[in-house]
Amino acid sequence: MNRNLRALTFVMAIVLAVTMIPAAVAQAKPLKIAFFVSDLSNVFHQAQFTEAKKYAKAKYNADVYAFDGKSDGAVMTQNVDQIVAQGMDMATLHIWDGEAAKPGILDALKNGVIVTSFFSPIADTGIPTARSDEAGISFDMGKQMATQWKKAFPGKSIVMVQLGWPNHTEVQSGRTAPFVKGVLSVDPKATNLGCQDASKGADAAKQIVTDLVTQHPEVNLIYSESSNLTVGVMAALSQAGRGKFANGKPLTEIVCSVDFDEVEMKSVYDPNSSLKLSMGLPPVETARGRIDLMFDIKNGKVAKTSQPAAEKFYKAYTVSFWSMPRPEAVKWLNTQFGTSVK
Amino acid sequence: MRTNQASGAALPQMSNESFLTLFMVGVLAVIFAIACLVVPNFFQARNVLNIVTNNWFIIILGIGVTFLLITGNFDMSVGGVIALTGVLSVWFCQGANVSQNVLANGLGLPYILAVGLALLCAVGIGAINAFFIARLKVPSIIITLGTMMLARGIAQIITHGAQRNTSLPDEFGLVGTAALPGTNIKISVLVMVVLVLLAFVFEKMTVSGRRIYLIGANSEASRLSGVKVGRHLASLYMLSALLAGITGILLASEYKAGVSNRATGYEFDALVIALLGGVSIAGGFGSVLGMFVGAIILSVVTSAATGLLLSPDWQFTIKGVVTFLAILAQRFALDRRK
Amino acid sequence: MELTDNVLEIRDLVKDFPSVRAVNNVSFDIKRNTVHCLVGENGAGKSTLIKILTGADQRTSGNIRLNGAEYAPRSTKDAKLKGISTLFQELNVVDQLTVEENLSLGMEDTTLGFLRRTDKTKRMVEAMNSLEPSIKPRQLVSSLSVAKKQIVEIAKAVATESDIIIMDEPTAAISEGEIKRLFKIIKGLRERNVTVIYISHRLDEIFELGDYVTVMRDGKHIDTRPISQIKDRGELVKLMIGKTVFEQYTLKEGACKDPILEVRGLSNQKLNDICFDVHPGEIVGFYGLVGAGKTELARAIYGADSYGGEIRFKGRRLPNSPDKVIAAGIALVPEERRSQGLFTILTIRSNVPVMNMRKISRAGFIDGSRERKISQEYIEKLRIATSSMEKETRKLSGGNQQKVVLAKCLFADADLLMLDEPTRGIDVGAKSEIYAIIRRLSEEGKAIMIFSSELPEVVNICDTIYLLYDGSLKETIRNGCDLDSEKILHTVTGGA
Amino acid sequence: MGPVAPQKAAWASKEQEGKTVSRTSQESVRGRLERSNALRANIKRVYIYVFLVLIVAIFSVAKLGQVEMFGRGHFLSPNSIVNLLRSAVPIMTLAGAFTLLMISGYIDLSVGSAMSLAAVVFALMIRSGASLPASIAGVLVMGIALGAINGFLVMKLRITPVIATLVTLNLYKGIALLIVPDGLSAIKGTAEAPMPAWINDYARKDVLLGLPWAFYVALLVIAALVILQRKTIIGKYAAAIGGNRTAAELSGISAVKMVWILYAAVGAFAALAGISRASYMSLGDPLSGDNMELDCIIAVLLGGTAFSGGEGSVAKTIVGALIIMCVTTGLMTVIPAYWQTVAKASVLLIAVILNHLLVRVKA
Repeated sequence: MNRNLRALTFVMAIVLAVTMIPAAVAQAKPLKIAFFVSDLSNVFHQAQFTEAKKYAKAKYNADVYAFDGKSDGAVMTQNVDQIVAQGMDMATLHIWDGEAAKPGILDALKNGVIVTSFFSPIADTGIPTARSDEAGISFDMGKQMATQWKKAFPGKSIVMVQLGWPNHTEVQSGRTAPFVKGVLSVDPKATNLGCQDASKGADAAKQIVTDLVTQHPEVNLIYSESSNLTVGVMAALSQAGRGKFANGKPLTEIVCSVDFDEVEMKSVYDPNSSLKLSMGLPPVETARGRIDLMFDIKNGKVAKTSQPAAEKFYKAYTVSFWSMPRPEAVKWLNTQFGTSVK
Repeated sequence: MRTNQASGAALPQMSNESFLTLFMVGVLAVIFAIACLVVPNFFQARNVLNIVTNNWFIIILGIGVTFLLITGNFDMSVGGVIALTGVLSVWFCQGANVSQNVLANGLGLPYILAVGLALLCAVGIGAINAFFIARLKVPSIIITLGTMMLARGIAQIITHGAQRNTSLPDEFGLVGTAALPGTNIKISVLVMVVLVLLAFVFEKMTVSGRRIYLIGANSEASRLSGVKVGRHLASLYMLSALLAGITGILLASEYKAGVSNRATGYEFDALVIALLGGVSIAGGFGSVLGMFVGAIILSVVTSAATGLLLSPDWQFTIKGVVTFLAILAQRFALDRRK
Repeated sequence: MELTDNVLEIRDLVKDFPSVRAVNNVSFDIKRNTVHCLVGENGAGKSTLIKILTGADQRTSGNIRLNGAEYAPRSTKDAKLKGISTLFQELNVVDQLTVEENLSLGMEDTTLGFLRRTDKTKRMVEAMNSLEPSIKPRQLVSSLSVAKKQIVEIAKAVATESDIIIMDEPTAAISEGEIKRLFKIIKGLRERNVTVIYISHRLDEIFELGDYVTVMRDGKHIDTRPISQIKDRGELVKLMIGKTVFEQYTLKEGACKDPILEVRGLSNQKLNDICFDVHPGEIVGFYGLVGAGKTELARAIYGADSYGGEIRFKGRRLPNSPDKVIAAGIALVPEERRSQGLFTILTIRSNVPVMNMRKISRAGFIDGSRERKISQEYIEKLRIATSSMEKETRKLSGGNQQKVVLAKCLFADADLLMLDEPTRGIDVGAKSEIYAIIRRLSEEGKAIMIFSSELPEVVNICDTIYLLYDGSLKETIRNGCDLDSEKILHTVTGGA
Repeated sequence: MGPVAPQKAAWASKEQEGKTVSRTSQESVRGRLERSNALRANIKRVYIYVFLVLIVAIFSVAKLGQVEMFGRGHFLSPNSIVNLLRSAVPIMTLAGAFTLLMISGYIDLSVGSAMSLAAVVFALMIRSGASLPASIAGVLVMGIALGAINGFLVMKLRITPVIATLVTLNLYKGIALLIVPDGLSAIKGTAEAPMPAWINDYARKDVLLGLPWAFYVALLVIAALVILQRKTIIGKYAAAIGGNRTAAELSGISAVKMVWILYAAVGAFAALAGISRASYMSLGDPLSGDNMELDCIIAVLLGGTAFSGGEGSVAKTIVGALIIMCVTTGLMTVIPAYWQTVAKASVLLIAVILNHLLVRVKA
């Protein structure tokens, strides 16, 4: 016991020694911004964060830190509580369970942190929200696909399926539901097989589509709700001998995706591939918008909180074989992702 | 299944291993029959083929995991190794200084060299496992969970937590997507079939294969009978990592991307199919063939659940329940036999 | 009820194992408040009898009465509750607990589950310290030597308030001083209304300590007598080993060859400066009691344990790892066949060729037909009783299991074969078959080392016998010349 | 055969020499061993604290250029400490009971899933109008049942602990997922069935020094566990079973019963962790306990509990749990998020190596 006590004293001594180290005199400290992303492993969020970091440093001399939610509600909630603990001055949230995070947000507001939300408004906290108009694009894609299918096969009824996150409220309201609405707006009799869970990634998506096209070969409109799932979907289709277009005309199905990127670019404008549309989420625009919104509050242009909460929409794009010419898409991609596609 | 019939002929003297494999084949038949009755369009050649080919990656992993399980050890690092080798193969291959995007730049090595180096790194992870388990005698489950995190962590650092998928040479996507001439069967599936056959031959017909069983049956007796237990375990860990590495290369090639969170949870899937196939951690017991049967069982269940358009929660739970029941059934079947 | 004179009455006790009748119709009484010694060669049935008394094994038939009441314990715990506690041979202390905690383990005084320090613990500590004052109650058991661990265990059994304490070779691993103190305690127990059943191979102890002695041989009860009625050690030894066993050995004459194995100054934690030679065609026996260092010697030569000193085999220094030793031409039949020799869940066919896979394989591939042929050959050669070579070895009887282990070692084509307790727990028929095999091998020119704690076995087949005591070689005997069983027993039981 | 008699004479003299030599060498070896054991024991006693101090020290100076000492955002600022302790509640609760199980030589990989299931059931009960005590009691009973199932599989059916609990890991998680209705990611307030706001009083509301009830409850049960381990027969029997099961059973201890109880206890603690997680988040997330088993193992190993059982300390496990929390939260703004996995893996590997070097004291 005595030895434990001695050990403890030793420990305390070191703690004291450490805390006695004179703090380096702080110079003009840059502002610190907590940049939440639901999952850093997603390309779009990755690019968003990279841009935000660059942009905030250049324009506002602010440091941006990624608060990675790891697709885990609990982590996101804990991250909200970290805003104050880590000494952030501003935070732009991207969380799934607003209700859970509310106490943390109120606490941050109380501590003078500027808090905004991205993607979804948060309960009754009244903080401004920056979001992309995903629902509009999803509806548009559904509508375009249904129209093109009916044009090619007027007699064949539409059977659609979605792959993504069926249990996720925001994906549901921003992607799955409006897409279905868009299809039904063209063909009210279309069958919907529902949203399949591909949250595990490309391999899961591939397996599901392989099984689906074997057991439900009638499927003809497929919404792959994320670019990393799309690779799996297309792989499965090609394995089943599908996934093809005949010179711009559908054969067996039409596929659309989200997060238009360099890889999808090739397929969408390939007249022989059935991947024909993608929701272009612009990381650069979104990241800048999220940063700017916070500084708008700081400069008094936007209220810190308001009822109902202020919402600012960022444009998302329907990248489509039919409605967006290729050069335009190339330009868009190169600006948004810093790529050099020709 | 052919061999099962062979051992079935010698019914009175059937070993527990063949008994269990046969038992699980029976379970498979029952589940398949139920699926055919319940799921529309389930009973067709195309679908049966899917069931076998869908899980090629888990089956390749299962080979190494099965061998180790027979010796009484776990390998939970395989999922991490897949992610790591995939990411490495991409990074090595990406063009050097081609873009201002950090994630688009790599080392610009030729594909073959990139693959070779990535596989070498995979074997390195296996060597870390081997060192801790065979030399320091640390329980395998803990150390391989650690190296799983380590491998995945390195992959995350290289990809900044996301993936690398740009500025890749065309030949990168070749191995993963090419099909056998005249069919839809991918090279990956062929690799799986070849590896399973090789593993079966290795396990049943070679001296090294026999030693896996000896170590599992009685590691002390093996040592006293002149088996170099430590060295053998070490090479099995490296083999398992190599197989995971090959899987990682194939998956990266198929999707033309090195994703840091690829294959999350595959180590559990590989373990589950081995258990379903009657491989026993008590050691000295089980076979690659059994693992294959286990994989098919799980594949049938998954495929049927997709066909029924069940909610993901049900799919997960059904898989959980099936494994639970299968493990219980095996235990009772074996107890009854004694 | 008036307590009877006999605390324990055993009547017609029988215990059958699949291949042997270990206890054969045994009947005798144990008088209250005495020290009752139980003696007999290894395999005489003592251990089985004890196991039945302590509830670790169940009898086949027969009757035991404890204090006049029917006694049939279902478990060790049950036996303890009924008043019989046991001091087992294996070390049954928990290394990670302190001495005090070990003493009270399972008998704690508690309030609502909280441990209390009561007089009971104090008494136990006192009992222990009267045996060995140097052990501190707060010390971790892992820091104690084997002997001191044994003392802790003894103290624990002594401190239990039981009618009967069974002690199975309590002095096998402890020093002289400790033994003296233990005896004092045991003698004190008599006054505390405790009966002690005492098992030991050291006959002096029996004369010093015992009131009564029961002799067993081959599972049968031979005699129970007050010690005072036994003249000397010689008489006891005669009772124990019978008379017939020494006559089979026929003197061998061989040409003097260079030694195949030379051991010089072999020492490690258990062994003390051991030197000897073994020649081709010679059968060498190492005889000693449990704990004398036989197994340790075999394992050191085999490279399974580390050692100091030098071992040369065929003139070359022997490497220190089993695989290389096997490659050099030595094979070992280990002491614990189930845990060290046999792959119990594998078939006979997969067990036999294990030590020499090269012989049944080509380029790393196993030649299945050759494997089967060889397995069949050995099944016939060693007359292993089985319905098929595909039978799992755990389903075989002890004797047949041992034959499989033997087959495994024979197949290794070794020039030197070491056998550690080759016939332990094996019935008489199988025993003589194994002896015949050993003799045949020696005639083929192989060198053979037998490590045994059964004197008849050693005397029966060995040309040279080394006596081991406490890790040291005590004496060398050329069989057929100066054999005196009483003197041998005297030496290995620690007599000077 | 060999000339036996002369050799015997030669041995006699040799024996004398050898004995004296080996005696002294044996003694010096023993002395060295004792000294190294003593050193090892001393290091073992304090290393976990030193480890914690080092980590705290590193994180304290890591951002000195950016933040003031003890200022907002500093690792040792009051807010940061409160936050760290608050988020450490579930892992501390889980790892505490987990230690006892590991001491007895067994493992439970299903703790995380049991915790998730408890969180879901707790949220469901609160939302459907049950009172707080009733919900807590109900969930605890369920937790005990979940643990008892593990105990049954392991102790009665004798399925290897790793495998049995791996299977129940999937099973419990599956049930938790099933309870949550389709289209929702968790049991949370909806328009028709709102979640009472007081649900997060337990794990959020400041009762003392900025910390909520959940923290003090966790502290209390951990204290109880520490006492249980050190002062009661449960702790002692767990160590005895883990150290030498045969010896324990021969001493009349029923290992089956004992370990079964420990499994049930781990279940109960998982339930408690689930309750505080659900209250903290105001919802029941069926994935909230994912990967918790890994953190538990790291904490327990860091705390110096032997892999094979027999020894360990609940108190040190708690320090281990704090170290993990320090690493996860302390690293957040110091290094990029994607370095975290490697950091955690390194901590685990360090724990394993330390464990290897320190736990085995040679006799």
